[in-house]
Amino acid sequence: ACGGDDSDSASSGSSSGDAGGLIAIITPSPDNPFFKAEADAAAAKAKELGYETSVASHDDDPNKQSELIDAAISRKAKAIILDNAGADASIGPVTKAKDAGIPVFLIDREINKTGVATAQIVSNNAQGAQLAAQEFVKGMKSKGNYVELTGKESDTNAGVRSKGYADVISQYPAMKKVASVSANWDQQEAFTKMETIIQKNKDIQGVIAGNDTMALGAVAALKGAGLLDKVVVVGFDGSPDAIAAIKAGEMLATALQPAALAAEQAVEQADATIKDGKSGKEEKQSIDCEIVTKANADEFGVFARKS
Amino acid sequence: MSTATTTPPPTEERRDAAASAAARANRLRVLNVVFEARAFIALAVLIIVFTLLSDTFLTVTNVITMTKHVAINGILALGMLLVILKGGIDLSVGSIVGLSGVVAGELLGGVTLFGVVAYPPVWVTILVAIAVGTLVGAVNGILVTRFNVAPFIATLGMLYVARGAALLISDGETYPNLGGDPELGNTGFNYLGGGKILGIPVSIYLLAILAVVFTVLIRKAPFGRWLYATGGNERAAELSGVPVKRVKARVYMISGACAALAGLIIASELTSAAPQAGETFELNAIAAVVIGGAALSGGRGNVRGTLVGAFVIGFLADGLVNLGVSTFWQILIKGAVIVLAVMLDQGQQRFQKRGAAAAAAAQTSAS
Amino acid sequence: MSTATTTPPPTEERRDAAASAAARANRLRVLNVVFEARAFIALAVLIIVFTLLSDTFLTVTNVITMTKHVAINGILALGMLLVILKGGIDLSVGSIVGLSGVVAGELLGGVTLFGVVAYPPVWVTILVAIAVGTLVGAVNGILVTRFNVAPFIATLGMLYVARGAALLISDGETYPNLGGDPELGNTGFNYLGGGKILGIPVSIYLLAILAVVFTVLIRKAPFGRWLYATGGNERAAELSGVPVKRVKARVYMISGACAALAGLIIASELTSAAPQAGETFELNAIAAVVIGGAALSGGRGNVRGTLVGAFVIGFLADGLVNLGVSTFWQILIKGAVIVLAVMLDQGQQRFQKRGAAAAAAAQTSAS
Amino acid sequence: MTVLTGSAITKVFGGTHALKGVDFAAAPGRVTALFGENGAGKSTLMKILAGIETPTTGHIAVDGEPVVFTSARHAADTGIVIIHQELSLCANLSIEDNLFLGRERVTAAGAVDRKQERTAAAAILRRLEEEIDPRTLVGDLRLGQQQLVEIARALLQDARVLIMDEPTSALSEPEVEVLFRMIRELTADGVAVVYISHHLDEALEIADDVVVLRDGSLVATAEADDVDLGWIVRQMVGRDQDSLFPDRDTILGDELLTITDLVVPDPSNSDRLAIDGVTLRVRAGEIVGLYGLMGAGRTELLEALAGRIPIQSGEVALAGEVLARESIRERIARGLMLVPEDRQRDGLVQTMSVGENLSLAGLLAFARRVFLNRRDEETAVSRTITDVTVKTSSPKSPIGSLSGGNQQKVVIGKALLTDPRVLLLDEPSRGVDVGAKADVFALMAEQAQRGLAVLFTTSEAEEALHIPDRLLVLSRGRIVGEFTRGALTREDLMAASGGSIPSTKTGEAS
Ligand SMILES: Nc1ncnc2c1ncn2[C@@H]1O[C@H](COP(=O)(O)OP(=O)(O)OP(=O)(O)O)[C@@H](O)[C@H]1O
Ligand SMILES: Nc1ncnc2c1ncn2[C@@H]1O[C@H](COP(=O)(O)OP(=O)(O)OP(=O)(O)O)[C@@H](O)[C@H]1O
Ligand SMILES: O[C@@H]1[C@H](O)[C@H](O)CO[C@H]1O
Ligand SMILES: [Mg+2]
Ligand SMILES: [Mg+2]
Repeated sequence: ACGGDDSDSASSGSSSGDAGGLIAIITPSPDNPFFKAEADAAAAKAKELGYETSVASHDDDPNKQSELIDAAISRKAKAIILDNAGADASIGPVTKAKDAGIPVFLIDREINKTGVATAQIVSNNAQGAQLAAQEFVKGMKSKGNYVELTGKESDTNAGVRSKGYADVISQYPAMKKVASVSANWDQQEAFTKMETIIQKNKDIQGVIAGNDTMALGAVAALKGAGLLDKVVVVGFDGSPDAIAAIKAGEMLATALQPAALAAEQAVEQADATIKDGKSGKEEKQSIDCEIVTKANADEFGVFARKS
Repeated sequence: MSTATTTPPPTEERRDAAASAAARANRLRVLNVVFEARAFIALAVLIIVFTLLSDTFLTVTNVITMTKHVAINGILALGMLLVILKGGIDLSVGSIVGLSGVVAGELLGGVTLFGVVAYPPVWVTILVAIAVGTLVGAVNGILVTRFNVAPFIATLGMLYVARGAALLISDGETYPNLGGDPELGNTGFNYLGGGKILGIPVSIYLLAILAVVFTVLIRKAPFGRWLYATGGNERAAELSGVPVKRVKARVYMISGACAALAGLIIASELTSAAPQAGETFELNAIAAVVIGGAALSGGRGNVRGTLVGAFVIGFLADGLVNLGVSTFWQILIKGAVIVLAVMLDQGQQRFQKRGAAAAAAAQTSAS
Repeated sequence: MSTATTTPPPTEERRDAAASAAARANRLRVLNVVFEARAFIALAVLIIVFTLLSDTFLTVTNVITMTKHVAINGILALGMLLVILKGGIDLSVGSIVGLSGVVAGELLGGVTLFGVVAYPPVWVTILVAIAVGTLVGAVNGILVTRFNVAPFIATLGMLYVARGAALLISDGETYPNLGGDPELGNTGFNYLGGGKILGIPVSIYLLAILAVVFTVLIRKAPFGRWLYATGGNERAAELSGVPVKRVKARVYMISGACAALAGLIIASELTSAAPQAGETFELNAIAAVVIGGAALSGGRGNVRGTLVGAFVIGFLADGLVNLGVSTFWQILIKGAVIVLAVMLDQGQQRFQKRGAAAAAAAQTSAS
Repeated sequence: MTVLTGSAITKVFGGTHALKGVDFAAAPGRVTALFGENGAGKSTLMKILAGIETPTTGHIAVDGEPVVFTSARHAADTGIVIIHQELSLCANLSIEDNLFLGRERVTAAGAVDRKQERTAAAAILRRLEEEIDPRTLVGDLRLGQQQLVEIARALLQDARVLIMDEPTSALSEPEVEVLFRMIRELTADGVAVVYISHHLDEALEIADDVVVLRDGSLVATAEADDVDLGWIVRQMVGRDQDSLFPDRDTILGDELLTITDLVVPDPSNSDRLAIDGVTLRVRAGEIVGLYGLMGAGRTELLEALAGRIPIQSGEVALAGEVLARESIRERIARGLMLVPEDRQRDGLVQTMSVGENLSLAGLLAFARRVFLNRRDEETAVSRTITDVTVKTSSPKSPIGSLSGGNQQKVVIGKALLTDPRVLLLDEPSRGVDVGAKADVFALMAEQAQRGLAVLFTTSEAEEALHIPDRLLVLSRGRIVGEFTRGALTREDLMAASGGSIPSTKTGEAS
């Protein structure tokens, strides 16, 4: 039923508004609910707009990501929605898709190059980090020792957030960072490392983590050491698990990224690009984060404010 | 022309040789003890170095924390030890760790039976998760004993199958909040990884109990002797009436059960279960067993060595974190330690052999 | 009381037996060919199924793309084949993939010599990266031949050492923009992974060339016979004057070089090099070799089989992606395929043995 | 005149003095037979002369010129070639691959010249009267054929000195004949041959010169014509040999082992029957021997009885109870145990101690509920060590520290520890020296005296003639002859087993 479709993909949509075709959605592994929410939201939106979808994860392996993009090209996908596997390592594959005539819409993570992806829709990580850090400082009463758990080095978000935290906290000389380690966004790694750090330094009043899975790993470690009631923990993402922890008083706050929104916007822009040849938006777009605390925790659902 | 010449072998010389050979054998035996203690020495050196470099290393609480970390790999390594003793290898343990957590997560979240959601009590959950690990081990065992698939391949296949199963059951998602709900009567799961008795985490007791049970099993029960015999020479064991296939099947099942237990401890510690948990854990377990002096060819190794091996790996990792050494150095150093430990062991082997030869010589020339 | 009863062995019966044994041997030989083609058949089935289920599978461009993906694992698998033929295993190849990319990234970014930054031309970069891979292989070889460390352990150690080195050199970061800069005279690196000749990617040519070279090496050169002999019976090979140690050392070096080449191709394709690249690649390479009919115990296997094995794994993965099958199922199916392929192979082995025995019997009774 | 000489050769392995100053010479055109018990140092001496081991002290000279061999390859290039005691072939390679392994014939391009190799391989196999396709995998050959390949490989090397260390252990008598003819051709061409065999009469037949080693020292040299078997045995053991074959009174009891129409397929080739309708009975107190040529099916018969390989039809009964699908384990429990032919491969666990090996099969007798009672085990082990006269410093010694004969006694002791009613022994005297042989036979007699039924196999005519109460001759899986002790001659035996009657002078050792 789709005779003329094939020739269209390369010549950026001169065709009728005939919807249909494939949108490939590629994210890191789904063990972090954040990625799962992204993928689900994108797939739902794409189906709503009449597209076929394929969802796959690259597990933060750039080579696998490259192969998945090849597969999308082979299947003549109309667009790719991608949460990428490395700011540098993803430039090549994204370029490859572009050269094959497939527009790529990046979500969540940026790449270190402009002009290859049609859109890069990311949370305003700097703004979110500022909100989270401010809440953190407040929770620590502007003084004391704290630990920072940072994310994967290959992910620009890790650096941006870390810098955002530092920008705020450095204004409070009574706050002292006693340790900073990367736990690669991973819960168990955060748990083990936090346990080891606690042994080295029990005099800790706060933990600020680059995302919620690491924050939850730290919570488990602190709980085990009986320190949780003396230590404030702040994360980033606004995952349902973190929100539950906030309600339970185990975490202080998290900066919620509207992941579902970003994914939906990416699909909408993809749809526009497929139909009209242009997305109608700037390449770099950012969506503001919202701070979640015990006070407003009930207002939030799965990576989005409840409607 | 008969030219049959006959020389009697010299006798005094023989006695001398006997004496010197005996002395030599003795000397070698002493050195051998030193060597045998090699893994302990490595551990001691590690502890001394870290203690000198960091005053928070050798504190009671830190040792307890590190031991808790060791417990997970230690439990895996004990299961792996049995498999290696019989001359096999089990690459699937890491995946079983993930799978068992997922099974626990699934059950704690409630099972729907005939449209009703039932919340099994925690002990049922634990038993089922361990049973699932044992089952994966049983499949390994069947592949190895019935279908003659090489252990490396059979368990490599199951590495993927079990991981795939974990991902499929969980749909790739992490199970949160495994603490349970008093109203549903399924609380208590976090005790396994978070509970303490006399200030010492439950998982350490579990490791200690398993170590004792395994020591008794392989030293006191016929099963242990059968295991060493199977690993040493399968054909000879079989002809001596050793139930070789049963022994083999059994060790994979035990290894699977140990891995499942480790998976439960991790899930309990985090009060959440991720299907990816345990990736590459098999390598750490194998390394512990091998550093502990076991031979991959089977028939040689023991519980004590394996435990020391697990401590070497665990203390090394935590000590380096404590010192703030980068993860990158940690990885490199770990590789170097594995290779060095085994090189030392090779030295010891050659040494022991020479010692045995010397002892034999002493005996021969004396008799 | 002598009760000597003597029956001469019947002679017509003997002739009959010879004839029937010959017939049987023939029949078995035919069936054997079918079996030998088993891996091909598996591949063919895969291709047919995917073609029926997806109309974008069997297109020229898709086959080229998939073959390009196969090339990386194929190159690793060829190196692994040699190691496995000699009865070893190389777990370090995945780490060498990462290390070689990092070395290339470092060199393409310029080397500071006496305060001056020099930009080596691309061919120097490639040679140095391959040399580094060969060097890691040489260390594996030395550990195995000189220090008698079991291959599994030696290469497990190097898995960590090489990965640690890659992370340390790169400080954990990814090298971007490996395309080079015309002004610095170091462009052209992206040709390896991105270039095409007659519409076919360069990496496919590299795989083909290596396959031919390796086939010639192991079938025509004395080295090949030495390799099979070493894997089949090391002692016998040694006593026959085969330079066993040299053969062993050589295969690890070749495997290291292959892994380095694969690492370069990946870095070139991505025009960036991540130190984590290649994690768990060793498992895929081993799986390809084993699916291709090689025995992990050494002495059995060939290039053709290994290539088919690599295609089975690669086409399976890409085909499932193409069908939109979830990654989770992919993982599970891959495990099942590995186990099934090897189970089939066991069947074939038993079969071949019977065939050969029948042939030998026919010959003996006929003579 | 000598071509190869070793002077004052000593060799120390760790603490073992394998050789203590041995002088040895090989003369062109002559066959020198080297005799000695297990562990006397024969193989070690030959390995040194062939460049495989380096001597601790001492010198080697070729044509009077001193040489220091750097490798086996170096010695072979000098014309010194050795056929190893243990087969050193690669089962996964073809005959031709094995024949030229390590000394490939290459084309100008450096590739292996297969055509040339195949022609040469076919020619040498023809000379050995073994016409097999050179492309056949060695793993598919019978043991005897493999040994011939090993010999062929040595012959291909244009040796000036050819050392044969137990070349005939797996050969049939006709094959030995062919080998001897080849040896004579070689000596006629001026090649020096060194020949080692535990088949003393066979070695004496081919020898020109005789050299005897004992305990690492050279104890005697002579010309073969001047000595007889008795002299050789005396030199080897250092005293007059007590009778190898003790007399004993046989008191027969109930029938313990009953085999009726047993048919066993060959496990390595299901088209062939290894055992084709065998009926035999063994009574308590009786020793029954099974004689036959290589491949007659003796091993398969015993392995089928032990439960290792499946039977096709027929019946096996133990003291009247029929055994059907019982496992090896259950058969051992019922009192039927096999002492296997190849003790390294099937008999011993090298990673375990003497004591652990001894108790392995009877382990469950020491189990109290779930645990082993160590004291009981130790007691039983020490008793067995005394009973079967194993020479060891302690039950804790590694099994590898024992000599071959003592290892064999451990395997027998292990079987006895299971308290069997029927004892099966497959070639219990293979590869053990005269002294240990006598011990093994004495043990068998003792057990029969105690009321066990003993069934054993042998390839040695002397043993077949003197040990059993009853001897059965097996050929191609069938019993082709049955003799009572004292009622048969060597000639009967050869005729019955289908082999040719050897032209040896039958030197009686007893
Ligand atoms: N590689 C070795 N390491 C240690 N000891 C050895 C080694 N090779 C031989 N021996 C010892 O040297 C002695 C002589 O052994 P050798 O193999 O030469 O005896 P042999 O006369 O050939 O015996 P057999 O008749 O059983 O073949 C034995 O005590 C043996 O255990
Ligand atoms: N005619 C034959 N054709 C092919 N294979 C044979 C033949 N005869 C024997 N064989 C093989 O040779 C091997 C040795 O045979 P078997 O073990 O039955 O001999 P045996 O009487 O026990 O002699 P020994 O114990 O001296 O080896 C067997 O595995 C058998 O398959
Ligand atoms: O922004 C996302 C999320 O924070 C996630 O938790 C880890 O990966 C980052 O890229
Ligand atoms: Mg010898
Ligand atoms: Mg036999």
